Amino acid sequence: MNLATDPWVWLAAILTLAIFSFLYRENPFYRFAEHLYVGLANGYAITIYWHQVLVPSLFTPVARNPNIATKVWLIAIGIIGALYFTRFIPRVSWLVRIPIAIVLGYWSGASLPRAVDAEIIQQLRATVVTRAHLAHWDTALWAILILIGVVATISYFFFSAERKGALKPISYVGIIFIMVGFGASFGYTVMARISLFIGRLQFLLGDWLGLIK
Amino acid sequence: MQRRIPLILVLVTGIFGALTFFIPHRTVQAADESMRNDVQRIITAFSLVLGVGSIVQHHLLKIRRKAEHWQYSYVTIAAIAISAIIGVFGGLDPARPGVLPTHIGSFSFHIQTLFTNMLVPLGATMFSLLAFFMASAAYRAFRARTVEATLLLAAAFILMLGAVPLGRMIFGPLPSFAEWILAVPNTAAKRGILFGVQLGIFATSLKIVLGIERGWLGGGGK
Amino acid sequence: MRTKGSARDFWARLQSIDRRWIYLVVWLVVMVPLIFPFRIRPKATPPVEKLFEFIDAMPQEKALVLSIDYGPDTQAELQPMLVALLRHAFATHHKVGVLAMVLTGLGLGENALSQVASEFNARAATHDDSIVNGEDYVFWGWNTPYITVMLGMGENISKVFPVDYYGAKTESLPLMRHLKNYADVGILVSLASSSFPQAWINLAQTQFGVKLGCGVTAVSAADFYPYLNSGQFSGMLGGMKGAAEYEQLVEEGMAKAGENWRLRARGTEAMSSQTAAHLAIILFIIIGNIAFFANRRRKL
Amino acid sequence: MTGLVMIALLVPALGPPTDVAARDVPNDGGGSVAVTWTASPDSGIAGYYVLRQAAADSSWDTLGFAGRLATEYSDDAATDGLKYRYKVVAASAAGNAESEVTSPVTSSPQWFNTDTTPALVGTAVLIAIIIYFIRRARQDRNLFIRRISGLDAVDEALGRATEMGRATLFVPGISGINDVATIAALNILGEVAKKTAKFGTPLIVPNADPIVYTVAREMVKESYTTAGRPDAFNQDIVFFVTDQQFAYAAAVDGIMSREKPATNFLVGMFYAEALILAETGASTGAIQIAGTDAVTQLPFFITACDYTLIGEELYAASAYLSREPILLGAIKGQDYSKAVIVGAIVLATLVALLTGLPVLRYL
Repeated sequence: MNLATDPWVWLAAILTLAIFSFLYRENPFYRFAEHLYVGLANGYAITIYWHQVLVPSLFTPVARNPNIATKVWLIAIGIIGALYFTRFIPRVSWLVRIPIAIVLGYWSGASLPRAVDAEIIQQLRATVVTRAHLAHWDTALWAILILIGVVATISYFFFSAERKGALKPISYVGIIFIMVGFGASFGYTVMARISLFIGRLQFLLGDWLGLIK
Repeated sequence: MQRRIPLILVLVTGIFGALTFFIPHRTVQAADESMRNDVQRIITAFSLVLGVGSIVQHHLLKIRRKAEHWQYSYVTIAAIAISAIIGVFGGLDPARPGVLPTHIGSFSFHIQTLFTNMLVPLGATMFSLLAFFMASAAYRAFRARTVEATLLLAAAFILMLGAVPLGRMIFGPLPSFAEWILAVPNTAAKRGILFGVQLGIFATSLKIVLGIERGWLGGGGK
Repeated sequence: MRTKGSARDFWARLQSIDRRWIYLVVWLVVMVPLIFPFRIRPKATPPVEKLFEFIDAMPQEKALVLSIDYGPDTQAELQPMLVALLRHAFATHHKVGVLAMVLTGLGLGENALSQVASEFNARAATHDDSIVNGEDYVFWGWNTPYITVMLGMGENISKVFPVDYYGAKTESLPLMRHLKNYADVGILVSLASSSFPQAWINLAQTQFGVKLGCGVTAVSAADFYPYLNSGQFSGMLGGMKGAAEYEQLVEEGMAKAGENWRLRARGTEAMSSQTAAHLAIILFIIIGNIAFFANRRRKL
Repeated sequence: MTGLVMIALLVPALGPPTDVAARDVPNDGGGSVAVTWTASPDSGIAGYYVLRQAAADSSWDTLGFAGRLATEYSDDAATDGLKYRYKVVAASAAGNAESEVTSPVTSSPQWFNTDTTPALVGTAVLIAIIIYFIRRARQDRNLFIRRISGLDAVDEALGRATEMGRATLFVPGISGINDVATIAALNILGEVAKKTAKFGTPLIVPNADPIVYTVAREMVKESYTTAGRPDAFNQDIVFFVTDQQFAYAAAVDGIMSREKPATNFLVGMFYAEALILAETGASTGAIQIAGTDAVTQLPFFITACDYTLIGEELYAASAYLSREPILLGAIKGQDYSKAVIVGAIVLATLVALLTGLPVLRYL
């Protein structure tokens, strides 16, 4: 046994145990760690936004950049950002919608062609069966199976008609694919999650207690 | 006006965001870059002030009302204040110290030290709780109640068994079968779901840009 | 009658068992093998074997370059790979260059290098056997942007990393005389938690033809199989399992050379925990279903 | 004799790269020239130096170094409109070999990226379909959309919370307002808040994004006003916690186990914290309704929650709950877009298999 002497290792170990204690039940140690965690996370976020956004992208260029147009542009953005504070002033609180509109509008618009290009067209191309797939029986069979699975899964999400007639068996095939896929994803992820716990135990037993080297 | 100005803004910025995808010209791309790097980042940074204001207010209210466990609210407020002061005034990069000293002798309390020794272990431990939660979720939910549930269970079972040496011992081709499930039925299902999701994203984005979807204005579609 | 009733109770209670018993079992089956390691000897899968054999058969003058493209959050899976690869290179007397693409990976590289170097030096009798910084290995450190690093290393590594991690002038290190650029690299292995291996293919391999291998987390392994099948990767380690298999091969290789050191193999140990945990969860599912059907039959 | 061989080895006639050509990079913002060449026949070379000469200038600048397998180099430092000439030098330890000089070339920016033509067509088609159905919905108010299983559960779950006199917890995901799942979640929150206001059950809405927090707060306030209970709205209902994933999960876990809400809604965009929240909620005995388009997290919601809205069902649910005809029209438009996609896949497959045409090139 070879206990750690660094006070920070001790603190990290205590916090680790406090979180694990939640598995038994909610308790004062967990509650303390939880409140501390939330506070630190916010303090760290303030630090990051200050040093990595506000100072380099706003304050420094406004103070140092010789280009007047750039200065005015950045100050304007700063004012738009500051409109968030109007939420506390009831009469003009609607102004808070302006920065929200700029964020929301831009990203919504940007996602239109990108959803089509990067997702829909790419996935469509990947699903089409071509003669290249027919070279081997297995690639051919699996490509056809994927095509059937994709079509069936899509039809499971068809809302315009009741699941009757032809739609019923097709969407049932869809849910079968979905369930097998979900089960596989679940099983596949187990290993990685256990690795995370092993990592924490290696910290507790190794770095802190020195039980394992 | 309270609605029209925001709606005009989503339309204009939305059209701009969509068009930049098709136009490679330097002028347009430079404007797009400024939109992403300056406008969006700075606006987001300001929004954090709202968030921090909200959580501080939330806990002050608890303290004032002496709500249950109100004492812990002091922990959060103090942690925000202390770490923000250390971070903002002590600097983010240990090589470029700020105005506030961040160590006493060899004992460091730099924001990166707090990050590495408190935030990282707290986060890693929360994350690792999943090992336990996966076990208990599997125990409760993986019951062969219906055909669908049985398939879910069987697929998970095969994947888990395929990942450990025992799986190969029980049945040689098991790991390859597990890979096949991931590569074929799993891919088909995910792709099928994603088509719908992407169309939903497309339709919703379009409705936002055109001002049809107005929930974000706060309250109803008036 | 009574016994039958209690049996029923047993299944009913088992079906709705307090989840904390499950947590306790998971905790124990993971922890016990870490403290009292029992070794499951995993049989190496082809991707792992290929990487091992490639490095084993590499000409003596060619170096192994390891790129640390991960941070502390995925070190449980990837750090054992780094250690095993270093041991393999040192045991087969290959020179090693280490760099980091992820800034937080620097400390991990330093840990692994000093650990493995001291393992070898503790047993070294002569200068030739010992592992010396600057002669047997070099730790170049970190630089950015990655495109510049990956391309620049094809021209002159010392130019990309003017000083090494320890602050020494890279060019002045004896090892660097024989390690000028990719032409002197036998294989470069990218240990990554993100898509860095693809970047290595796109930049270093397509332009300079350098041989590549990769070590990735279990979750992302499926994304890299296509590159393995196409031969762009000469081998691949996936997750804790891949690390364990590699450790096993290294140990066997060293034993063949008469060196039975029984070094700590974190991947193999973790694999025991991993296996035990998987089996526990599988058993839970089986027990849960038995209880479910036993209960249902009672109701019918 | 050996001396002569030595000299011959030392001064080999290194083959230079041939067919060196330079052209403006198409579909770009300008400032780039692509230089291509055929590799030197000598395998012993280390790589190629690419050199450039501006028309007005007589000196050659070395632009950069490309690996021995490279046959192209992109000069990204060209000034649009200026004429440049290029040459490529094969370099080896033994010496260098220069290629011929290219004819002059200028770089220029383009206004349309022709590579994005399929995306442009696809975007236009989808916009047309969706707008058509939205317009139809304005006229015909009885567009049929089937009931979505899991939605009945909303009323049932809220009723249970009222009966038990316990709170309802609504987690709107951990992503930002630009995520469509978040928008859908906020719409559902609006409807849920109307009901909790009506029934008088406490509502808790912790947020992981400051902008989502602002919007959520306005939506809930509005819902309470609509339900005729503006007095019941207070500062404590909607609050921000933190934007850090696991700190947020720790806080919500704490809320779940201390307040013991009867009903949990986990709706929106989720990452690895999904199962942390869902399992903790299950352990407190709450009824849980989940909905997300995060495909990677769906398996965990399906196993740990009572009802799960899968992917698109989340968007459909938000339209269905609001009963807004325009929103229903958009769902209809999405349905027909799906039909178009299925049709395109089947058609392309048939054409590819029957005719052997390289269909993928046109998609």
